[in-house]
Amino acid sequence: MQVSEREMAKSILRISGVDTKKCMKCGKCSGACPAFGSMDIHPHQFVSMVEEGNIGALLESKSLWNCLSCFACVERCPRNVEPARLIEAVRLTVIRRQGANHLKPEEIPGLLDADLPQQAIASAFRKYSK
Amino acid sequence: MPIEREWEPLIVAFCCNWCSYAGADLAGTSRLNYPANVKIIRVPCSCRVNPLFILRAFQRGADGVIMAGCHPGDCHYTSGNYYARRRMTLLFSMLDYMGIESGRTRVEWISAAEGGKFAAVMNEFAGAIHELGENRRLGDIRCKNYQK
Amino acid sequence: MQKLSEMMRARAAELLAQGAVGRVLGWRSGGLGYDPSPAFFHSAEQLPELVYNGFCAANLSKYLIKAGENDGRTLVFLKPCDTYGLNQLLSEHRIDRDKTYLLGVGCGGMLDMEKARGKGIKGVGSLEEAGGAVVFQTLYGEKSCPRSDLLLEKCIACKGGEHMAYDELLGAEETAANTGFDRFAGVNELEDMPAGERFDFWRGQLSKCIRCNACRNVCPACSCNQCVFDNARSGVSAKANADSFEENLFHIIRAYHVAGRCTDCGECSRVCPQGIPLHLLNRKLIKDINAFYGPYQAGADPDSLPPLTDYTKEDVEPGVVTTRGGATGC
Amino acid sequence: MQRIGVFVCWCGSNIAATVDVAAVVEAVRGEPGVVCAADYQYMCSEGGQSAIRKAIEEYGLSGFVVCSCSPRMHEATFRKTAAKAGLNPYMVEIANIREQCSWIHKDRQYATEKAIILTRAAVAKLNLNTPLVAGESDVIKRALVIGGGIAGIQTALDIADAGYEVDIVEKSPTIGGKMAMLDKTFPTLDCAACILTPKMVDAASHDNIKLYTYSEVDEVSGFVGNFTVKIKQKARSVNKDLCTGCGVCAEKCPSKKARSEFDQGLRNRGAIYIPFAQAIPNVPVIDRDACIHFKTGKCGLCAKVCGAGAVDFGQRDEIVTRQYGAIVVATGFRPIALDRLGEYQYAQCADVVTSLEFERLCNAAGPTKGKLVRPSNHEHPKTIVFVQCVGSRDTSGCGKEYCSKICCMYTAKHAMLVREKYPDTQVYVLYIDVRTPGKNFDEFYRRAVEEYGVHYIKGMVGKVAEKNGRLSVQASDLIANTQMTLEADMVVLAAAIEPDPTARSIGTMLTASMDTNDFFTEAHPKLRPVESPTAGVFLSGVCQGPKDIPETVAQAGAAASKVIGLLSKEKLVGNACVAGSGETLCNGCSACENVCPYGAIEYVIREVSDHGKRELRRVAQVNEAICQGCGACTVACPSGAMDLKGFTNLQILAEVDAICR
Repeated sequence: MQVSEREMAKSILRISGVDTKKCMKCGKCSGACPAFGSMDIHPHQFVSMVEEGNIGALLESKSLWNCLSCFACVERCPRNVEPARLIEAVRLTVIRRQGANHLKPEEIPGLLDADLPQQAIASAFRKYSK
Repeated sequence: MPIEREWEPLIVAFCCNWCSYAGADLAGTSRLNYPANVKIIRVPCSCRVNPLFILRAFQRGADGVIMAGCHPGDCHYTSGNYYARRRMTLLFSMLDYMGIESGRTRVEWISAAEGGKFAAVMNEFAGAIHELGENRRLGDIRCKNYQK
Repeated sequence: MQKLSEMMRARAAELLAQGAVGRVLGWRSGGLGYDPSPAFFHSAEQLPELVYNGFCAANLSKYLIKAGENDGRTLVFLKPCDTYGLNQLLSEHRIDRDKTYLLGVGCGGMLDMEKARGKGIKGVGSLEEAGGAVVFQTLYGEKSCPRSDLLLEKCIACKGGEHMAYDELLGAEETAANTGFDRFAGVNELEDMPAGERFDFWRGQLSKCIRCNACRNVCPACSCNQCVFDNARSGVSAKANADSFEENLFHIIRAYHVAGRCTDCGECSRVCPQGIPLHLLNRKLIKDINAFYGPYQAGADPDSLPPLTDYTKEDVEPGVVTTRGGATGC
Repeated sequence: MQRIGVFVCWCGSNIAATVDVAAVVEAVRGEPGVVCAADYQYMCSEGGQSAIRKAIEEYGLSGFVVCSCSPRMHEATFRKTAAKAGLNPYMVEIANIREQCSWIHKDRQYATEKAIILTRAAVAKLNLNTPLVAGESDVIKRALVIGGGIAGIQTALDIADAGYEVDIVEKSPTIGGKMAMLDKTFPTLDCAACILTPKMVDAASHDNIKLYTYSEVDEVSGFVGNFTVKIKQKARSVNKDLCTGCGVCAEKCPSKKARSEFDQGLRNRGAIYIPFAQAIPNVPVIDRDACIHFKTGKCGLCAKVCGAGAVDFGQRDEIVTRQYGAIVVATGFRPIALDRLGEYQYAQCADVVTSLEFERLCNAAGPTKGKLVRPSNHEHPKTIVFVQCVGSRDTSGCGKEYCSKICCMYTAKHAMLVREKYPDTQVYVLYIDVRTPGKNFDEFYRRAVEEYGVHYIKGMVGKVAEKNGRLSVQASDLIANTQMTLEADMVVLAAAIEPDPTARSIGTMLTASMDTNDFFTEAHPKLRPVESPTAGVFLSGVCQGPKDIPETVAQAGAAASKVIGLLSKEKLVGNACVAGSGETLCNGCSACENVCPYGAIEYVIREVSDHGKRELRRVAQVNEAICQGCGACTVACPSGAMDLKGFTNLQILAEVDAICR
């Protein structure tokens, strides 16, 4: 079933709990983002694109996978907009369409190495599991 | 000279002097019609409206009571309507709990510029009370002639 | 209980002897065991009549208003729930804290003689509380009943064993724990009824009212020098109900007058000779206040502002009554 | 029993066309108390009024009802009519049968019936009216200004020039406030000291102005026209009358470890010090926490070198009690603390400074003598990054929700000044929006961009980090949609401003309301912007909300004119419809006091005679000079002791009864 971009935007807002209208377009999220350079669509753009219902491009964006979920944008946002939650919600939308989990808890011990920060594991779970 | 006509509800409106009473005046100045059975009592502020006044109106045969005041934040006395809001919320909830139709009581915030809103609210409220019919649950038998 | 009574008498005698207090406010035995009543004791000689048992439900805090007219301090015994009423009176400046000596006493829950009568226990001459049971000596022989079967409504809805104010505690270990009872269950039940049934329920209950004013007189929040119902200039004065409206009016006004100040002590229902569940009116207001303005327990903190003398700019609108499904014309 | 006259106005055809006025007259004749009723074409005309006056005389009326237009229109007119005929003006009631009857109803029968009911209600109310007299009170012809910054100084000067005495209470050792710290002022770039210091001198030398510096307001009582204020004069440890202001003591003081408040901590000062060269009064003060003598009992060098013998270690705080007719709050502001905005590294890097610190660094009288250098190594900065909205417009809890209003303009000023003085220095301004509503403001900002080559970049800073002795500023550029890193020598933060922390306690003392940000609330946001809702308390400057110097001065003048208007009155006439408490009914519960928005109710212990029994009771007492007559207390009162004159419980109930009859 084809879902319109408007409806998708609504569901993304609902999943994330983000109120994009609070954004005052200061760009602090993108100013703080450590993965900015590897993104095609940047945190502040996520906010305005969801607000405008421009979801198609977001679903294709590689930023979904390059976001580190470090929450620097959430931490720095002066208006409590929480862009990372929005990115997460878009990512979930994509993952739910794809179906299966791509990372299972059983696989974790094998992947562990001493230099891997805990946050990266948590982040990977977020990205590759439903 | 009693007038022979169909039952009409009696509605008492408490209006604060600074906003809603002035809004009612503006409705008049703008010749905006609302039913004649709405009778206005002027009070300095919505916070002057004692729940007793509302109960008394029902006792004496009113079918609906509405209180109108300045919009929250615009009170001439800075905070009067905030107190009124709490008082009325609890009173209305209480009346509702006693089985009195909640539609018989209402609070509206109407500014001095909202003559149109005043007339619209009164029309709508009078219509709603008409639907509800006569107030039988909270009237004093001595005060009202229940014949219908 | 027996032991606690002795401790109370001893401590009262001590404080009277020291001159620390001028009088003692407690409960005097009535002779039947289940009828102690509030009383002042002025000397050690009178103290043997001081009792404390499962039938001392009466909250003594309101009597402190009268006691305050005398010189010196008054020793008062307060159960945990009584201290809420005391705090409320303190916050309304009805009592001078410096003229009171608060002796907090433990409480294992107070008992309802009506419930015992309901179990066929009649002709009681004396009684004794032993362990978890009450043993009645009746004209028809000895009868026993578990304490828990006789608890007053207000004790089933116990606020807990903590005293909100005291100078000294006695036997606080006697205190029963909160039962986890949902005190709003009765209110919820009524709210779920259709408006017409609700109206009939209240009409039925309130028409029993004989305007004896017991509910008003016992209420710690009803402490006006002159009650509006006794004041010809108030516009609502009336001695007896002339019709069904006045039955409603009296109780609506009374509940509303104590809104935000009622500690839910349940005394009104306890003393009503007609058995009208008046606490259901007060609890409705308490439930609304909690839901609309945040949890509030009158009397928990004497410095808190009662909800009706406070506001926030974001308060709910009165229309909430209708929008959450209020009564309709049916 | 009242003797009431009812006068029904036709208002030409405005009323008479829809309402049968003759029928109204007939219908109310038999109402209780009514002794005469008549109709007339225009009741408000001279003819109508004289008919009323004649009837008052002829029938010995004790009051009358006019059925006419809205009371908001002509109530005052008819009250004057009553007064002229020797009646109390409050023995008049109006039945509004035009705006609320004839103009809205078309059916003559309905309209007439309604007019009769409205008239009956007015008669029923009037039957319970009593003559009311508005209270009068004296006005003490002196004003108090709290705060000695530009707002306070300007207000005081304006009031003093009008011939009234003014006291200024300033908590720091000198007047001048924040403006004295500034270098230049936008948009004209005048030197702040050049325009402020003459005003400071004027204030000090004005015959009508008395300065209480290094002093605080300790207690306020009373009400409009008659406030009593206790002022605490903190011990300076220097005798003001003996000191010549030579400054030798400050020079010789061996303790040089205290942070200079005036220079924003960019320089240290002695324990005995004069805040700055043009300070007024030019008298030093000893900072007892820093002074060796006060800490160890030794030293005392300042006393030894003082030729005038002015140093007085034994001085104590003194309380002065003064009376005032009006009080002006001019408590000003300060920049917010930046500890919750860690990304800017303000606490860690010396070269990250606030704008106010930057003012001192540019100021010729500042710690660097006006030479702009990096605080870390005193080298000339090659690149400066200005960051706007630091903590402003922040709903996350790290800053303030509001716009601080002045930052856009002073940042443009700083940027421009740097470029003018040091053309080799690159200047970047990172902004969210540039807000320049003000005369010549936008032109000023554009000049910074177009003539001075300041780089304005729309985007915010993600983080600042120290790298190899320089600062790396990572920020977004929203127009280019890139993230960039600027290497800078200095970062200047436009920190949000907040009300001075003393404002809250002053607001409480004055019972003047404040918003959630601790800015004072005005009596009406549009029509009474310089008055507090508390009568006799006025607002000047940033204590009411962020504003720049021209606006502050304008508001200071407005507040002064309001004060002058008040002080010029011989007597204050209060509101006649005030609350009053029946002392035998009063329980002393404080409910009314809790809801009074004006602090007009206080509780007193008084002997009360209740049914022949005399006893001391705690009872409510309404100050009629403060009460505005809203009636909030009347409903809060559980016993019905509190009532409102002119709108009593019984009067309103009588109206209800008449309408529902």
